Amino acid sequence: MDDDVVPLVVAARNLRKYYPIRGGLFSTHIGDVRAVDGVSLDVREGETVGLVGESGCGKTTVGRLMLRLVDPTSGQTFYRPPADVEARLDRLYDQLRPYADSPDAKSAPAEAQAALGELDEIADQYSLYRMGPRKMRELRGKLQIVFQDPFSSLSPRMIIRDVVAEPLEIHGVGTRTERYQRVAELMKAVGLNPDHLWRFPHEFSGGQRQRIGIARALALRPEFIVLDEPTSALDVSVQAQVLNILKELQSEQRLAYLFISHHLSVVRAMSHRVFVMYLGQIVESAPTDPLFSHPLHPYTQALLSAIPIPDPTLNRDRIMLQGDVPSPAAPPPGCRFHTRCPAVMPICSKVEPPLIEVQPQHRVACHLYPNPIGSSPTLAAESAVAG
Amino acid sequence: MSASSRPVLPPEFLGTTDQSPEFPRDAPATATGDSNVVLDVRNLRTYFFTYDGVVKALDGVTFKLRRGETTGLVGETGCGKSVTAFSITRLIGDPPGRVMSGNVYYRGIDLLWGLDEEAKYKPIPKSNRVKVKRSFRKIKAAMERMSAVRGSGISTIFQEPSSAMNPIFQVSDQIGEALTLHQGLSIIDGLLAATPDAPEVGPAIDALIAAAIGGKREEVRAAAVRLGEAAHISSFATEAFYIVRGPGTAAGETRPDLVAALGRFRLNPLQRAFLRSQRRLVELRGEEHQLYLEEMRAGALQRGKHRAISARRSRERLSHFYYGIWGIRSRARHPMKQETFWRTVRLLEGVSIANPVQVAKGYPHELSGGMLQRVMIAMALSSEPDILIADEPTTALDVTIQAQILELMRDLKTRVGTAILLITHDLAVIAEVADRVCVMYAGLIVESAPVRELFQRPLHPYAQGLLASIPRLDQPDKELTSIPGSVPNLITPPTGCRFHPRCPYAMPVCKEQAPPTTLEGTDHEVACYLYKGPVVAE
Amino acid sequence: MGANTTAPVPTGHRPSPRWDQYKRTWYFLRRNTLALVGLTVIILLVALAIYALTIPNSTIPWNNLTQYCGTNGPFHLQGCVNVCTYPVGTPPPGPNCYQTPATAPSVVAPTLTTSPLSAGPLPLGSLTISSGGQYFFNTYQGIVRGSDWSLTIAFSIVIGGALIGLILGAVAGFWGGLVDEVIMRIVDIFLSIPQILFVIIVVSVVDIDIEQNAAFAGSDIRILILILAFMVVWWPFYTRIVRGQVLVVREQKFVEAARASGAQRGRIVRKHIIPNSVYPVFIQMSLDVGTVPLLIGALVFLGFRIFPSQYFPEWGSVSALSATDIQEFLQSCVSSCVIPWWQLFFPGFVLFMFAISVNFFSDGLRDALDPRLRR
Amino acid sequence: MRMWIYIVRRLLLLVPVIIGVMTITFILVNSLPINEQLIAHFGAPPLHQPWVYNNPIPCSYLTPGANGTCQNPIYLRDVHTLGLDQPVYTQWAHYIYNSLTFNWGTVSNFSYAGKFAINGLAAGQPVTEVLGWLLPYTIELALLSLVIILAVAIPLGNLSAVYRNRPIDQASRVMSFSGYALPSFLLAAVLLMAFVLLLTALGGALISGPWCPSGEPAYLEFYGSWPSATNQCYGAAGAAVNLYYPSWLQYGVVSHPTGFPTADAAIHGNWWLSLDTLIRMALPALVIAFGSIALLLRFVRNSMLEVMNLDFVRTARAKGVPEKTVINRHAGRNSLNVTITVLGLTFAFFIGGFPVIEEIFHLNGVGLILAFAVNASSYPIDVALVFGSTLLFTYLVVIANIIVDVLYAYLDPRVRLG
Repeated sequence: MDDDVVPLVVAARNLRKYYPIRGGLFSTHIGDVRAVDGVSLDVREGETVGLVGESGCGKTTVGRLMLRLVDPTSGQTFYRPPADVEARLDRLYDQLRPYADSPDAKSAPAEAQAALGELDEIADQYSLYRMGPRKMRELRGKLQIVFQDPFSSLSPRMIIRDVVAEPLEIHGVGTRTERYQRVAELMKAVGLNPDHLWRFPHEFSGGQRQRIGIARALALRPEFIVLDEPTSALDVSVQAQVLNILKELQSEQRLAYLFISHHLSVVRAMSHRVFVMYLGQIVESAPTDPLFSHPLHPYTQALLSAIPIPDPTLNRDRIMLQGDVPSPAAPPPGCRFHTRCPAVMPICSKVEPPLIEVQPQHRVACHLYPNPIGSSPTLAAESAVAG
Repeated sequence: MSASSRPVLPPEFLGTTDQSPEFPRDAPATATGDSNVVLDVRNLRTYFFTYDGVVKALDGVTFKLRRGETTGLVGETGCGKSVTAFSITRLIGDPPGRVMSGNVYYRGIDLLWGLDEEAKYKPIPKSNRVKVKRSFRKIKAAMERMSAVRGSGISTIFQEPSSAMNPIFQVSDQIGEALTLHQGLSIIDGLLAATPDAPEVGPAIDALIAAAIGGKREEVRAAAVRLGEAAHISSFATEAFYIVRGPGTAAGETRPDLVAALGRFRLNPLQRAFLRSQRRLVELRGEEHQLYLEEMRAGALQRGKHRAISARRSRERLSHFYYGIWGIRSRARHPMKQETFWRTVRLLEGVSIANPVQVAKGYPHELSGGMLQRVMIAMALSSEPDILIADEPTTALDVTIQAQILELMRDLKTRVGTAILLITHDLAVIAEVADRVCVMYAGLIVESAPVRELFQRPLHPYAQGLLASIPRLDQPDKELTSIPGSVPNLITPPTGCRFHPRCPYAMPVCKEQAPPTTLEGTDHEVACYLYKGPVVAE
Repeated sequence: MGANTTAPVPTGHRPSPRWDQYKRTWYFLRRNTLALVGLTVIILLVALAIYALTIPNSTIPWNNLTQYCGTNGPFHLQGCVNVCTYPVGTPPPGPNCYQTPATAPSVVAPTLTTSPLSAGPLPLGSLTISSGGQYFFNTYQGIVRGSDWSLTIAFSIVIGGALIGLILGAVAGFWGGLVDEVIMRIVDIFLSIPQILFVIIVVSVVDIDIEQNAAFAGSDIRILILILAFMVVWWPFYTRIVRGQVLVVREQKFVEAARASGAQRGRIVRKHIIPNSVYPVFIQMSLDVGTVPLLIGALVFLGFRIFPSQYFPEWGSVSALSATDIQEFLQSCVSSCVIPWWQLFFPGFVLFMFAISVNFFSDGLRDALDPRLRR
Repeated sequence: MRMWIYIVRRLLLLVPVIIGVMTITFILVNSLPINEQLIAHFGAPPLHQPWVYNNPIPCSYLTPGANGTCQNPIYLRDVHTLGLDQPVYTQWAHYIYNSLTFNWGTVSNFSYAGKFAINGLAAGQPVTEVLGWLLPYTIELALLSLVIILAVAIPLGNLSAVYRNRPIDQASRVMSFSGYALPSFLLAAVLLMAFVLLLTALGGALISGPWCPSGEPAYLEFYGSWPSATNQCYGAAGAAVNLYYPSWLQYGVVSHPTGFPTADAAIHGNWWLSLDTLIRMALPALVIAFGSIALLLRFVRNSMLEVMNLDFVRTARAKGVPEKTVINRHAGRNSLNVTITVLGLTFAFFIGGFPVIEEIFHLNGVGLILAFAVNASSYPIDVALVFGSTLLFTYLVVIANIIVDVLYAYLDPRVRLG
């Protein structure tokens, strides 16, 4: 497949981020909010990876982890590992899967030590979290982010020119005039009038602000941009403008996007591959079309059937999920979805299903699909959902 | 299981809201015209007077709500959807906002009667600001008049459920407040008429306990209802049901609890006296509301009657004074609180909440968004309103929760038959639940049509652009188009047709004057010069 | 269009966007009458202070402080002029001589004539200490000469306190964690001691120390110490305000964006945190400038004889002195009273005008800077 | 349950605060010359005047020191007893221990307070005891003015929020600003003057009461916390008639059994006297309240304005709740939390007003003796008293903050239930 030739930009492996809960009399550590719990995803050059899930499922945290805006509890994010290293990584993580719960080298059993050692040296070379401050600062230019809220993402006391020029200043790119020239280019690139440069953010509409945000992200010619719900605060009529700009830029500059959104139809329109998250874990990942045409995981199916479709003529029978998402502070045992799952089985509440590749490129973590590539899991899925 | 498996509203509430024959529920909005129309809004104008100038948020909005029909109001941010919703019952903050002119006909009454006397406007020279001189006394009076309609006839649910509930009161208190406001009479009468010691109560209890031991949920429910009928108070059915479903069911140790629960209907003299005086106050409020409605219909104040009522009320208050003393009040109120609590629980069941008792006892910050939105809906429907205004009810919720809420609303539409005004920016939601759509742009309704009609052949360029710009799950490789430019600022809106700066078909005439609303086909109104149908309104 | 096509640097520089913002603020301020009144009064008082600076010290001292020229007083006043009293009718022997009025209680009502004082008129009347005694001050001189010192002290205290508070608050809010804990605990400690009492203990300790070793002695050093004491009292308030602001700003997305493009902490604090959290500090400062003289007045009233120097009083102290002895007048008020209302009124009025106009101004400022009005 | 955890945690947070306050005072005290520290602790040494405390004396019976002269043995003994010859941290430990055990030194015999406060009975007494005599009066005064503050600030604030930018709002704004701007001593003096003149005009020259049958100057109606007993009444011939305080009113200051003047007078059936104490408190309480009202009013108004813009208020209106109920029940209860918090924050400012007020009205409270202690026109400052009363006031502030926190938790379920 062509994935082998297209090089990786960033690859996250077994990311975990726990936020401690303090409580009790002396505000001692009484538990963890498992925002992200063992997420692996990789983004290749020039492709858009969609990350969908309901609010509080940890998708935003994944994005911030992959830019090292927060440091993970465990796990690594590798920046541009070569193909051979990628292969080694896959092998190592397959070896280490049984010990996934003991991420640090000490507690792992002897047979895993070798693998862990090898992993460590790879990490020292490629992992974002092992990089020194200087190297990290240089990388910052390559890894950028566009935020959801266009109203708090621009400093109200800076004029647009300074906002967009700030990354350039930080990295000391060129002289002042060169910087402002670049700013003007960027403004053109995102389709804004250059004489907006002297205005303050509050003089712009949401869509314009979002484009300014994009311009700021582009300033340092990045390779990878995390788009954190870039359009969910915008109106549909403006949303399309922003999305199209993003697509254009990608085709021009071969950018890699991580497109985080809860809006599945936008994700479908934007991305090449999609990861579905539930309570801090990836439950299904596949190229866009297979995922949307026949989703495997019951949650994905429910999610898709829950999306309202702007067409009054068709009426579908939907899978109605009962109740709310459980709190990530106390995730249910076994499969985290079993409390709401329409196709729940006794095993679900005990064993946590692994994420296995049941079709080429199509991974799913569900007990309905115990068997890897070869057999026909979709039928099993249909029957299970129906019954 | 799906939301439709439970009764939506408890039977004993149907048609029990306190109201009088002069203004019957099935009265048409306007004396003349379609008797099916419950709300008739005619060129409503709402302006906001800010430092930067006069924001003409609504500039002549006209639409109708029909009985048992869901009308969707769709548009972009700042097009005035929510302002419309709030202007109908005058929930606009005043200052800075003001409903300037227009008529809202409801049960043959013009709700906005007397707007003109409320304020005088004086433009400030060489600035686009206007000096507003309000007569606060008149505005206060108008607000009081509105309280005759709010909640009881037209109730509203809001966008952000977690902030729309009062954080420091329990859910039961907040719904109970609405109940006492709109069903005070039936509650009090029910309490006074309860017969806890009737001979048939004993056997009913035995039957219930028998059913409770190993019985199915439905059987227990039926037995509880019978018990409630035996005691002549239906809310007791709910209480009894939850008592026997509680711990100790298997051994049937719940008899003492049931008997104790029955105890709350044995009113002591203090409580009876309290209830009676409470009843008198409620009656007075009812009369006052009737008077308000009467005024709004006749279009004339009746000061004499008001004086009479307020005099009686002050007398009542005087006699009611002792119940305000702390210890006494809590004691005297107890049965009433219990009653409202269990009615609340019943209502929460109605919106398919799995554990209504805990929810009723809980505080808003302990409940999830979806749960709170259900509570809000229950509260809004507690008074059996004719009209439910839902302002972006699902925007703050997740997709799966949104699906649940929409399901619930579809249900309510079929069962309760209230007219719903659904306000949203999401055309997909409209397509799911609405029967009619009104498309708003920059404070005006540019197109209104039955939902299928609109989605199949949108007429107004804006509606077309809007539909074209939605990414479709079912049409992945659809080219995403967008409407150029952005929403105009409403302080100095574009001349003529407000859409012309963004319109692909803009003609010279569009800049001169605003297009009239024309009728295309049977039921499809549009305001655009591209269409030459018969003119409905200027 | 592409990012690599070169666009010309747009011409037509606007003067400065910030200037527009100031104009906007001024526009909102202008709408507020009270704020304008406050502003004018402040300007007038500042003008008065500047005028006072031009008065040479060698002219009539504002008061006659012989009574404080003891050895066991709290503040040893340097260079006391020796009072000279002389019988009625005779010409004054020197410029510093007042005539002793014959009748007690010796109070002099506002008068523009030189009589009964040959040493210049008393337009605002006399300020009499110890109603029986013969020492009285020229209120007019006191107020005029008070102005510059009052303003200097007030502003230096507030600015100093605000600077400390700004820095510590920004550090506590942005770094968080242990630093935050420590700083805020210290702030709690300071805030739980009532302001004025804290100043009292500091000043009295300092006072005793000064008394012990003469190296400190000297009016200016005393004032310096007073100012320092007030600063020490004041910073916690600002720290708390700034920290609260910073905690809000820190969570804003634009800060994270700056971090995402590799800005270091120093830059973020400098460029983003501070500019977005100073306005409340300005408002608080403008409020506090008005309160400082009141507190100094309270100190003087409680018996600390704090005079910057023999020549320069300070508004707070003048009005406090005027209030100290009102009781004695009242005690003697059995049948016919001579109540020196003027000695309460004029200094008090100046003090009051200063404080209240500062308040009006800061209130107007708050409204003008309120984003809810801006949008 | 959570609420208890919350309260206990607050109480634990108290410990560092109190220790810190003591450390600050320790630093200040330590910077004093040793003499003053000794005097502060022992009032004054027997047989010695303070200024000769550490004079070297000729070595007739003593072993000479380094410079050939001998230190005064009492001085050395006292230095040793206080541990002033030990390293700083030991001194710190001593100091903290003493402060915590209310061993706050002794009132100096030479200070103004020692000579004149409480008819000169305070001299040589332990500071704690003296403060103990005076505390109840201050507490009663504080409670009275707190009542006034709450009774005025909350309704007025709500009103000015409801009628925003209308006359009542403007009036309350001006009032609050003048509260900021009027120094309490000036306000007190002016009010005192006005009332005395008024009373003199009404009641003629002399006002007679059951305590002082033949009348006394109007001023004395406002002077002191009790009617002045001795030689202030003018007999028929104008000669001073000496009346003395009853047995339960020691030194005319300390009343028994409770120490709260009004309560005690009532207990001993002296109704007019208990009323009189209240009347004497009214004016000072008003003056103290005025400043705090000014502070509180704006906060109440602003928080009320914010609350009234929140969604749930709109919900209540949409429910059809009458406007009055919306304001009092829905908005009022929510803004009350803010009010309480602000009250806690401004309590220190509130307490700080007491010395001035108690001095000007000559009320026998802690503030008065503090004012006496620093009244230093011709007397040494009484260090022990100053620090003691400051500590006491600080304790009051801290306790008040605790109470506020508990109230807050009680009012707001989000805090109570976490």
